[in-house]
Amino acid sequence: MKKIHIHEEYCIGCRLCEINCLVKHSKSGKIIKAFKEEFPRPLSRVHVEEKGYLSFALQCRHCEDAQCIENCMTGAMHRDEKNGAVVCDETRCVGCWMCIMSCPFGVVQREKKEKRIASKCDLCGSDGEPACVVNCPNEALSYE
Amino acid sequence: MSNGETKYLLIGYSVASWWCAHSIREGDRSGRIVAVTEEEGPYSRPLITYVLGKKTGDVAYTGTIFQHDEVEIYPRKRVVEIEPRDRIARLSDGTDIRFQKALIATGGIPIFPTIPGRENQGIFTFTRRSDMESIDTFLHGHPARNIVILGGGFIGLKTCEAMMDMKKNITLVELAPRLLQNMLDEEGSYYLEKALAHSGVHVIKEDTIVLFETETDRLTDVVLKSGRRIPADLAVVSIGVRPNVDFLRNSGIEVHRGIVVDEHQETSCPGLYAAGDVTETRNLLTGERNVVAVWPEAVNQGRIAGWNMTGREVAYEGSLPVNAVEVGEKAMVSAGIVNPPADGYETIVRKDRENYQKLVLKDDLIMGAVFVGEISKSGIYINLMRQKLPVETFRDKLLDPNFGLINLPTNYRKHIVKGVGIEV
Amino acid sequence: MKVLQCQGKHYREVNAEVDNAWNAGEREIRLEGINGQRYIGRSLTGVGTIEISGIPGDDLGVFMDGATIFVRGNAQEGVGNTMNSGKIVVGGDIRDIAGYAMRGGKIWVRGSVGYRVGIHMKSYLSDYPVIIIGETSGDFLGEYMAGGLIIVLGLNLPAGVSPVGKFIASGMHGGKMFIRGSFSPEQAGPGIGIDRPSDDDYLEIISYLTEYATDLAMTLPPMKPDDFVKVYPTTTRPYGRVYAY
Amino acid sequence: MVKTKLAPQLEINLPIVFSAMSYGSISYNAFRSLVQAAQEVGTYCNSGEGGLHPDFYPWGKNIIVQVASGRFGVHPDYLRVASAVEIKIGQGAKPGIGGHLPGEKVSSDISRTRKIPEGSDAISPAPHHDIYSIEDLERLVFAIKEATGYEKPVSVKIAAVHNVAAIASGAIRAGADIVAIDGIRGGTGAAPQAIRDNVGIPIELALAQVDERLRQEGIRHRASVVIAGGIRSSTDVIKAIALGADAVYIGTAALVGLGCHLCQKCYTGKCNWGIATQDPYLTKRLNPNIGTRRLVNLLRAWGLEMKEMLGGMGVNSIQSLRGNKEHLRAVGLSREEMQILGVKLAGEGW
Repeated sequence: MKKIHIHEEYCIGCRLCEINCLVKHSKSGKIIKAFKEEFPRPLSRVHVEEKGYLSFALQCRHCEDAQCIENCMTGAMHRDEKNGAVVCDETRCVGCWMCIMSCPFGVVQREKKEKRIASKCDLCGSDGEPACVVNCPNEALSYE
Repeated sequence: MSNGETKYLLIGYSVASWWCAHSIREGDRSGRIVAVTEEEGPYSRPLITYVLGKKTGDVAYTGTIFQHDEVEIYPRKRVVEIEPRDRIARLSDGTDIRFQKALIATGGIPIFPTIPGRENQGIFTFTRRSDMESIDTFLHGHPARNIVILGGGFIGLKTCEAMMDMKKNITLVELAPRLLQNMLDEEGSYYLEKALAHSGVHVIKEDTIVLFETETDRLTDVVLKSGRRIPADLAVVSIGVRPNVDFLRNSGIEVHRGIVVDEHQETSCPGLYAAGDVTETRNLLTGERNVVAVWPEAVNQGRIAGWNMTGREVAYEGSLPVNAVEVGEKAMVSAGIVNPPADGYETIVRKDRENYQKLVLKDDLIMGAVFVGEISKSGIYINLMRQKLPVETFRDKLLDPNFGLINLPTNYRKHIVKGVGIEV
Repeated sequence: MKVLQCQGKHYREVNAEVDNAWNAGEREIRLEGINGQRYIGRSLTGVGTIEISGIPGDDLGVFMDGATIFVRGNAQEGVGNTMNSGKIVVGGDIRDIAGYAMRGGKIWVRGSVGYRVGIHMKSYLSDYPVIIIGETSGDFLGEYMAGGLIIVLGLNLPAGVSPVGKFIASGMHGGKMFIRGSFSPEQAGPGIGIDRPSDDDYLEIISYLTEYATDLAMTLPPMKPDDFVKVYPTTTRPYGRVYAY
Repeated sequence: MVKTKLAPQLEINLPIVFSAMSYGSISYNAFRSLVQAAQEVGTYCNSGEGGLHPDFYPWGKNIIVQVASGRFGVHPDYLRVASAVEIKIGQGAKPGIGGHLPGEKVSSDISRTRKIPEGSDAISPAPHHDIYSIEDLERLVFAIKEATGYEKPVSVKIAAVHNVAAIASGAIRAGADIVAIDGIRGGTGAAPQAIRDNVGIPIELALAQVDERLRQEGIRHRASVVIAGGIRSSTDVIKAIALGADAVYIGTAALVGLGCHLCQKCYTGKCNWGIATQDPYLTKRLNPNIGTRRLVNLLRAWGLEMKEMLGGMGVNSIQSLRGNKEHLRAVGLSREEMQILGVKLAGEGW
């Protein structure tokens, strides 16, 4: 199974990953529209953490024994058979936040769409490389 | 229905049993697993409030864990007696099941105090699908306008949340000076009460129901201890649950508040295991033995029991009370010791108009956490608590808005969870 | 003890023989009849001793890493060139550029040394090169010194004669130097500080001198802190204004 | 099969070698890009005079290490791990000026590599104070040969000045297996401008002189000649080889490949591109894997262009071009220049 690998030594904290993730998960898929016209604004599922010169982009690690899957009470949080990603089935999610509470990386967020759901990295579905990896200008993220 | 081939018997079939079966199947692909449940079949119990509130369509658990587990389910049956020495379980229909190993995961039963008038219509507890269905039917049959919920605990609040969108007058009655008394402190409760008030829920604290007033068997009012009278068409009593252990009375299995288990989730009778809300386990942080009735611990205990039943020795690290809830758009996460005794503990608080965050520290370890409002990072702190990582090096960064994995010691951050390739 | 006869042999031969013996595990080697062969003890790694009778040639102990060399008489130029660690004990005099770019280790000289001794000496954490000169030194002692320690004892000198030459410590930007006897500021290069040794300094001097006297089997005259002058750099960037724009 | 015992040699797939840029003057990531690219292309990377960070020891087969007047990082392992050792006498950009790494760039890693205290200047003065004659140079050359068991070629790098031919001859007689000559256009981040722009001579003239002199003395075969300083394109490589070089060193061109914009602010230690800096905020801007790809691209492109040009000349191997001045013709040069270069005017036949 492929994973997103973080190379913190090359992350320059430009946050292009955040922007591209947001656009990728917006309705329009257009950068200006995603930021200016979509309400509520779509959420980025990757976040750059910074401390001094150290920075890295953190998204769901798609753990092998994912606590969020075990602790999901509806079964919405499940492992995608195809790419091994831990993904949230938005139709089943009721927003109980068991996943947020159990994620040791703090990468699950609340999102309010038609109803409240847990929002997290889905490895951009199955369309090849995730947007954050493709758009990282310094290859600080890799998908392998 | 006596059958000598049953290798594993699961008494009660909810989350602890599911994960137990899942763990068993990791070590034993073929041994026959039988699950006895009082219900129609497996479903996710916490979902009942969401279904009632039409937040989701049904209570089914759609996780993938059942797919390969091959469990034979005996529905609508109850185990009435266990003979631990002979490894026989007697069912409510009179049949016996002979087993090799068994898991007792019968969960909790709601506490219903003897309040006069409680036998009348319109008064419910709310822990099972059948409760949900009865309330739903009741609501359809009667145009109930006024709802009273007794108990501002977890179930009470979730019931509240479920009924909020029904345009009813809801009153929440809580005996303690705060809501969620085990999970919140007074200040955190204040944020929650504000959100509830905003959603039109009336909260009455430090009071309780002493009388259900009825008219032709129908609830009309409740009378509180303080003497207040509140009109009510429907009352939900949710002041807590206690372990469902009555059927073990003559079995010889040691029961304290819950079933006493060792770190392998084994009871005092070898071969008999217990997991979930029915067990009494050692607290991860304090070492005290108590019943921690939360979903994640039921999962953990079920898994541990399953592994040990198939011979893979795995020790349970201890239970950590954790819970999350969202009421009136106010999310909340709590874990560990949130109302510490005075000595030796230190608290860090960070708050603004919408958010309240509190950490309880002792000897450089995080012992408790409360998050109201912004909760995304709560998992990081809870994991620190589980891993018992000293916070010395990043103490000043705790609760910083930008706090994240990056503040943690490099070695820890790079190998934060079990499993391959999760390094940061 | 392995004894190698070196009379009339080319240095390649001598060094190869030393290498073979060393690699065979021999850790005490005596070289007899040395007469100007170069590079003796070059890049010897590990602890052990080499005794030399005769006069070794240039670059004695070049790149050496750990061994100890005893020379009874004099040695020529470049003793301990770019030495990593180890010790070279010379009973007589040596000539120029001893201890060039030494990164660690010790050089004890009983007699005098030539020009540019101890230049480019470096130090890093526990690597700390030390040179002790019994009598006198030529000019440019400790030029460009970036670390380590040089002690000049000025033994057997008439009073009032300085044991060191001119341009001492020019371009020095690390380490320290102690000179026993008369020393005037004009003898030092620019940007150099001159002072009396502190109590800690003197303890350090004494500890090294004890080892020096033991290794050379000599008795040192009585000394006191005031006999010494401490020479030290006042900047870590002596040429900052020259090279930077 | 050659029966003669050959002096140790270096084998390169392309007559282009990365010239000496020390870890210290350039960043860890920049250096890593260079060694990785050298390995991938099958050429060498020169460590410069700042020692070799232990992380780079595994790439030793593709590294030439330098011994300069400061002797930074020189120890037995350093000499053993490399493929060749170069004694730096002079540098084209600043003949007569030593190397000087400002204290600002001496970070903890660099101080460990160079064995000097953190934050203090790393000074390599102009002369090796133990070398005042060809005989002294010979002593150092053989000290290195002794230390490396005569298995590795020893190179001597000198700056191109007017008497370079005599110096090169001396260096070869002192035992050098490679003579590297660095011309006036050599790049540098830290040299006084007056020196950088005025001292030294163009490398073509120096090379032609050296080649000529060595041939006359009959010692051209005893050493390879590598030139550096102002190699900016594949045509420069072709010209250099036709004028008698065995290979060229590229420094600035490689850095431009890595992203250098020639802003000439290397001495400030604040290189925007993460190349000539040790500031951790800046160094991480250069991902060595990307850097390696760019460098490999550069070398591969030059290689292909050179093959095209060789094809155009009708020469089937680069070796046949070496010193073959008949393939060159001059345009717009004075007679004296052509005479020194040994190149005929365009239009003149064989």
